[in-house]
Amino acid sequence: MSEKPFVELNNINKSFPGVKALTDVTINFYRGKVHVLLGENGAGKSTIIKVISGVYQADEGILKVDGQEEVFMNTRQSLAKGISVIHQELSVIPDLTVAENIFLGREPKIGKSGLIDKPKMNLDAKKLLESIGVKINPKEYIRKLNNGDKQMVEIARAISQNSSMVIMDEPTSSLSEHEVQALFRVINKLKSENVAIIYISHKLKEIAEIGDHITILRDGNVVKTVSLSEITESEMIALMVGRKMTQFYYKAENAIQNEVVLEVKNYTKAGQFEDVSFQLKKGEILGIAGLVGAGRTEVMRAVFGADKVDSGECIVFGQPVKFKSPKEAIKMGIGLIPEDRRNQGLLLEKSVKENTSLSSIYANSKKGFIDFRWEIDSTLDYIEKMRTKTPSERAIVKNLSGGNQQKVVIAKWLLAKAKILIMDEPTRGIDVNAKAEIYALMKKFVEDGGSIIVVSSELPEVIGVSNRIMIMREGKVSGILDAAEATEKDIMKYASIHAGN
Amino acid sequence: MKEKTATNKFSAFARENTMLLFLIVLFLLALVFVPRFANAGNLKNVLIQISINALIATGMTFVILSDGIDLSVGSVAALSGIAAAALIKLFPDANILLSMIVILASAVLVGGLCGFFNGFFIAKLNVPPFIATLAMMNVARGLAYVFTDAKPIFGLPESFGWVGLRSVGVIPVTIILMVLIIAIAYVILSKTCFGRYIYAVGSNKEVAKLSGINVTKIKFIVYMICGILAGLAGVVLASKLQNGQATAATGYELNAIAAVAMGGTSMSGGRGGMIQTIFGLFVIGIINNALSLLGVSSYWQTIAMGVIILMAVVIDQNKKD
Amino acid sequence: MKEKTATNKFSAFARENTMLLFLIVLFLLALVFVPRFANAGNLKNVLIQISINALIATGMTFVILSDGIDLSVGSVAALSGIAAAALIKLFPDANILLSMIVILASAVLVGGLCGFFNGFFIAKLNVPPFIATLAMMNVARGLAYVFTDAKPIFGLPESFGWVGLRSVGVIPVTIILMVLIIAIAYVILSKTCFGRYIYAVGSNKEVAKLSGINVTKIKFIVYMICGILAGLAGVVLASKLQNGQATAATGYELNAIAAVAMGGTSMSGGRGGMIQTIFGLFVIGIINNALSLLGVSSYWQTIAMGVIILMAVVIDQNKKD
Amino acid sequence: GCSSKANDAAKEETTQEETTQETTKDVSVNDDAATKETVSTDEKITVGVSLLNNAHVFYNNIEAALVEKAKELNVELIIQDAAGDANKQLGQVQDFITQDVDAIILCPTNSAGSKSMVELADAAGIPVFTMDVASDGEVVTHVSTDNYKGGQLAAEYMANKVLKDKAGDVAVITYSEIEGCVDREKGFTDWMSENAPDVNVVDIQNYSGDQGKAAEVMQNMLLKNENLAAVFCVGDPAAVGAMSSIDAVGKDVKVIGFDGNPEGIEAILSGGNWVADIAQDPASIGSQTLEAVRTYLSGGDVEKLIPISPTVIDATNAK
Ligand SMILES: Nc1ncnc2c1ncn2[C@@H]1O[C@H](COP(=O)(O)OP(=O)(O)OP(=O)(O)O)[C@@H](O)[C@H]1O
Ligand SMILES: Nc1ncnc2c1ncn2[C@@H]1O[C@H](COP(=O)(O)OP(=O)(O)OP(=O)(O)O)[C@@H](O)[C@H]1O
Ligand SMILES: [Mg+2]
Ligand SMILES: [Mg+2]
Repeated sequence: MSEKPFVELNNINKSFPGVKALTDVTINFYRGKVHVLLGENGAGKSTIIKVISGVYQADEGILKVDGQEEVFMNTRQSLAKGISVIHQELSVIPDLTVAENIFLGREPKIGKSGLIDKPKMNLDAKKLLESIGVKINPKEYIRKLNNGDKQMVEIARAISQNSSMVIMDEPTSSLSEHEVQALFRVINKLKSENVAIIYISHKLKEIAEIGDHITILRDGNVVKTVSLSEITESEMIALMVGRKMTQFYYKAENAIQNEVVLEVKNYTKAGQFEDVSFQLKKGEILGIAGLVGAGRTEVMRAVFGADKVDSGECIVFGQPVKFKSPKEAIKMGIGLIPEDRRNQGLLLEKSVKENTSLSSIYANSKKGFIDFRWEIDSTLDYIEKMRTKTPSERAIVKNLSGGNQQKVVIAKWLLAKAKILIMDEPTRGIDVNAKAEIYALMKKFVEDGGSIIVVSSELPEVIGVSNRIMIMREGKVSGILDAAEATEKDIMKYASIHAGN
Repeated sequence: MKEKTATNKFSAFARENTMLLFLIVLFLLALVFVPRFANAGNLKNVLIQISINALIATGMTFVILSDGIDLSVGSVAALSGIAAAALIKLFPDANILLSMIVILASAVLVGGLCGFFNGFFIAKLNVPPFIATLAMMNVARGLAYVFTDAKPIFGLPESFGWVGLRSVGVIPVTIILMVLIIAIAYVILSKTCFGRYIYAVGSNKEVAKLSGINVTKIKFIVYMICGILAGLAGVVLASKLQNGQATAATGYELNAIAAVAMGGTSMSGGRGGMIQTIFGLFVIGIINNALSLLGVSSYWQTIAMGVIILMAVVIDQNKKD
Repeated sequence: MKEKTATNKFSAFARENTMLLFLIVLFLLALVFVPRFANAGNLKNVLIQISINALIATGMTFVILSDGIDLSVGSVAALSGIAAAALIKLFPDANILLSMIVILASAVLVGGLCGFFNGFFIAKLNVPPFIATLAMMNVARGLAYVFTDAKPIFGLPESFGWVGLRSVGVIPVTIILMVLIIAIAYVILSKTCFGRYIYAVGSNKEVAKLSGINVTKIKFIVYMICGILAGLAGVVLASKLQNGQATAATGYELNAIAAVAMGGTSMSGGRGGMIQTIFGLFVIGIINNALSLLGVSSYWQTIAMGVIILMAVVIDQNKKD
Repeated sequence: GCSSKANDAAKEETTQEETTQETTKDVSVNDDAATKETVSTDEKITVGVSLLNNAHVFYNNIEAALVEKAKELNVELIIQDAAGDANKQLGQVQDFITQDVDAIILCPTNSAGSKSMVELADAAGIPVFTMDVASDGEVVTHVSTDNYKGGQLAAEYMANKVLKDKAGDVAVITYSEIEGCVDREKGFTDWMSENAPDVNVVDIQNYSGDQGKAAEVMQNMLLKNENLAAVFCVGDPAAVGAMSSIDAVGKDVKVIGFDGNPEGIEAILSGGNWVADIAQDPASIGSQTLEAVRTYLSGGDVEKLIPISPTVIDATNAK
């Protein structure tokens, strides 16, 4: 590391009302290297990124770019200095097309006229997307894409800016294995072009595969910066959590009973999924695997009554049901943790308390009048049980870190006493420690007589927590495996389009 | 050191409650500089003068919190007032009780029906609130003209004026009604599940739906409430003015929205409430009264009103930084 | 089989373009059932009749796409018209060129200034658009009254009427101006970066900001454009009526918003555009013209307008299911 | 001044009598003459004035006359604008009572609605005078133009001086939201149907007080009625709008306006299609009302009704 760093952070401090997000953070980032930031949810990773890119300004400390001291007031200024960011929260504009999003702010123009050269823009976008190995129509509106594709568009935009530094804040949280590999090829290409890369992820395997250096953060402090070759996975975990973790996946083996609590027969919705049938037993965790866009989310929403189905039956606790709305499903004891927590899971502008109690407030009310004591007590109870990191139960969830937001969503359903929990990508963006806690919660949930369907694109996770695994491909069920025997390879075989028939 | 915390506390309080401070400053200024403002009779007048807007703005608070808007309130008020006036003419010797029944029934039926249609188009057929209520604004106003041929319905029995003109003891019935409605609305919005659901729907419909809230129903009810309160405002107005008229309450929608929005309730729903609306009502009411007592020309009143509303909101906005 | 694809194609087209179909049906109905509607002179009239609203609605399209609203356009139009009338009185022998300079200058200066203030409060001081422009609505209207003392400014030189009353060949200048402005607006919104940025800001301000768009600047410009176009509408109106009057263009903000929104542009920004606004303008213009030609009483016209707007939007909305 | 109420005298009388009977039950209305304190002729008095709508020149002219006269009579005026809103007007009356004025002058926003305002003032012992629009409440005196009569005058002028052989197609641009304007329309159409059987009123359209709308309405009228000979506009703003459309197509359709505003007079003098205007006399309305106030407060007697006659202005007498 004799070379001069591209970005230097010197004793950066940053506070929010009630939270000290960063304390004396000092890190150097070098060209041609992938520098990983690792830490629990709320450790301050995204805050570092936002200070570097000018979304926030540091309270104290010095930021140097290319040896020059800088205080960026907005992302335009950081972009001008060659810093591109893929933010943790999807930041694409739903009402613009793919190509328009990629070139937003840098549109190719016809001569000097100010008119956009649309054909060139679409062509460039197409080439760019192909070069990173994805097939997305550049003229499609973003709002029509699934989250994985949206993420790829963001990646395409960041690399097309020809920056000296590309920052990726959990770029893979909504990507499937195939796309992750495509991303890694891109990263390696950027490295070879001497671009500095900051990479944030909670997936330790990925980190080991792609990283050069790693900085581990805890509660806004830098714990250690080392070369990745000098550290093991368990050391990383120990450093970030502050203690050793003995167990990771908690599988409830003996909870399964014979009672079928949920049965779906021949669920079909034109263009989304076809002939989907499965059973869920009491005390069982059913994993659902598949590639992005396989239709898992759509099936789950339909089961929950959020969308209509064209045909098929659903039997809940032995009773045939036709839910017209989630309200009816909830009454029967079903809860859904949606994959997009920011737009579907949380009232971002509302407090932890209001979000936690939302689905159970009526059941615990006195003739429709809110029981405020109950609300505070039960929220505090779950904050403690789930170790949610929040200044208080009155904090606005928007200001919580991503992982802690997810905990609030889960708490909502636990509090609502759901007997069947549908969890769509429940650990997306969640740190290892919190993951383990969530798995433990899941275990406890089924042991107490609940049942869970868990949709996940992380194969180790599906295998690790489920009793059985259903795999979907292009809207159809392509196989159901016993988790005890399933391997990642088996699942991929059923999930991938080229396999079989 | 102690002093400093006191100052800090005060400045924290001030930052949180700029609108309250603005109101207090406004009130003190009026007390000092506006002759006869401090008069007990005048303070009562201020309350009476804001009462019609208060009823409409209360309904509007529900609608705006749910991320909607209702432009039809003025027209609905006029139509309800006309209905009440037309109905009471059938009972020339009505006593107060009968009059009140007629008044309430007209408000609930006409206002409720208009609200029902608004709710139906918005909640069931997904028509944007702006369009649905704009259409209702035209339809209700048009019906009011058709029904009356633009002539006021007058010669109403004495008892019809009870709610608008008389007092219980020293307190005008209108003020009692206003306080009652505001209090109920406050309780509903901040103490009940239904109120919480309105905030949830206003914050994010999709999340509300997935959390088991019947979004359609909430929206429906919210427009019904707004319609009924607009109807109530209309009949109180008719009672106060002893007639029902098609031109009544023209433009009141903007007054009501202004009161709601300037108090600090977000126009895109989910944030704010009755406290904010009360501030808005008082700020607007006091400015109107003070300028009128000062004898400021109506042109300058219009301008001053604009400037002061803006000032209040700018100050309120900047605390958030 | 071929037939079926044709039908399918048609029904797909119909689903995508309900507003166009609605307009065509409306037009055909008017052709058949409204005497003299088909008259070339009348079709010209329709265009002239929508022209003022078209200018305002074009500016409003920019504002609404950026997730804003401008309630001040009517007042700003009146104030600009007054400025133009007052200014031209200084040049009693003005030729057409001078008149046009005066007219344009008034629109740009007065409208631009009002838009500047709107933009300043909204973009810089974060005042909600509804409040900021409501305040401007009051202030501009108040100034218009103060300035004229509610008396129309009349006795303007003949040449002042060129833009509002005269024709180039057979085509009235007003229509030419309208087409020109709409065309420019269309190009800006759909072909330029600036236009894309407006959609981006309206779609999601946060993300737009992260993408390096100067959101403050975009909002600023959008309100300036809206102000200038409102000013232009005001001076054209003054030219047409050969006077400047403080009451002019009262309530035009709602007409303009109705045209924008009923065409299908989302009131919360990001979606829609000039094509939609043009539909809205024509639907409203044709209904007004047809009802008037049919001699429907004004009260029923109001009602019919409400109902038809609602119908159009309901049909348009349902395609999305 | 598009806003007076032209009841025929009989109707108005009965209404007021009913009113009296009803109200005496509760509030003392009529006997304020007995309780009133008289003021000497030169002592300064304060008078609250609430005008119907300052957006109309007519009321500004009344206001100007009031201000002028106030200097002469040593009166302090507090002038407010109700902006056409009865509720706002009621608030202004309340404010006047707070301010303890000696008398109140109202241009009521509507007849029936002003009754409660008059009662409030009476209860506070403050005499009320009305201008332009009569009140259903018991007031000291009412000063106004007769709008219905004005409409008749317009019809008469049109039939006799504008149309050939007292025959032809004519139209009316009315203002349906305002009672006084509807009365003008009625006066016009009634006179025509009674006195000019060959004149056809072929079209009546509303301009809602908006010049721009008046221009549109006129455009459509011209298209619809090819033989249109003349239009009666119930207000000068309507006539301004109509003229712009008539001029634009260059048709020979004559216009008669109503208000007597300067722009109308100028147009008549310029010899275009705007041939006549029914003029009210806002200045007299204002000054005569204030004189009545002064007289009454000094203990003198005033007439219950002071009519101000509308007059016809045409090229022969315009100035
Ligand atoms: N705008 C804000 N206002 C208040 N607190 C904030 C804000 N942004 C972040 N925080 C707080 O700062 C701390 C650090 O948050 P940050 O988003 O940097 O965490 P993170 O390491 O990125 O976590 P995750 O892995 O969950 O994304 C958290 O406690 C968070 O609640
Ligand atoms: N808003 C949308 N508009 C159009 N198509 C969509 C939309 N959302 C999803 N789809 C498509 O519907 C199909 C099913 O998507 P869905 O999100 O259910 O898949 P999934 O298996 O849950 O994948 P993921 O891993 O992304 O959650 C995909 O082909 C996807 O592209
Ligand atoms: Mg983060
Ligand atoms: Mg999914």
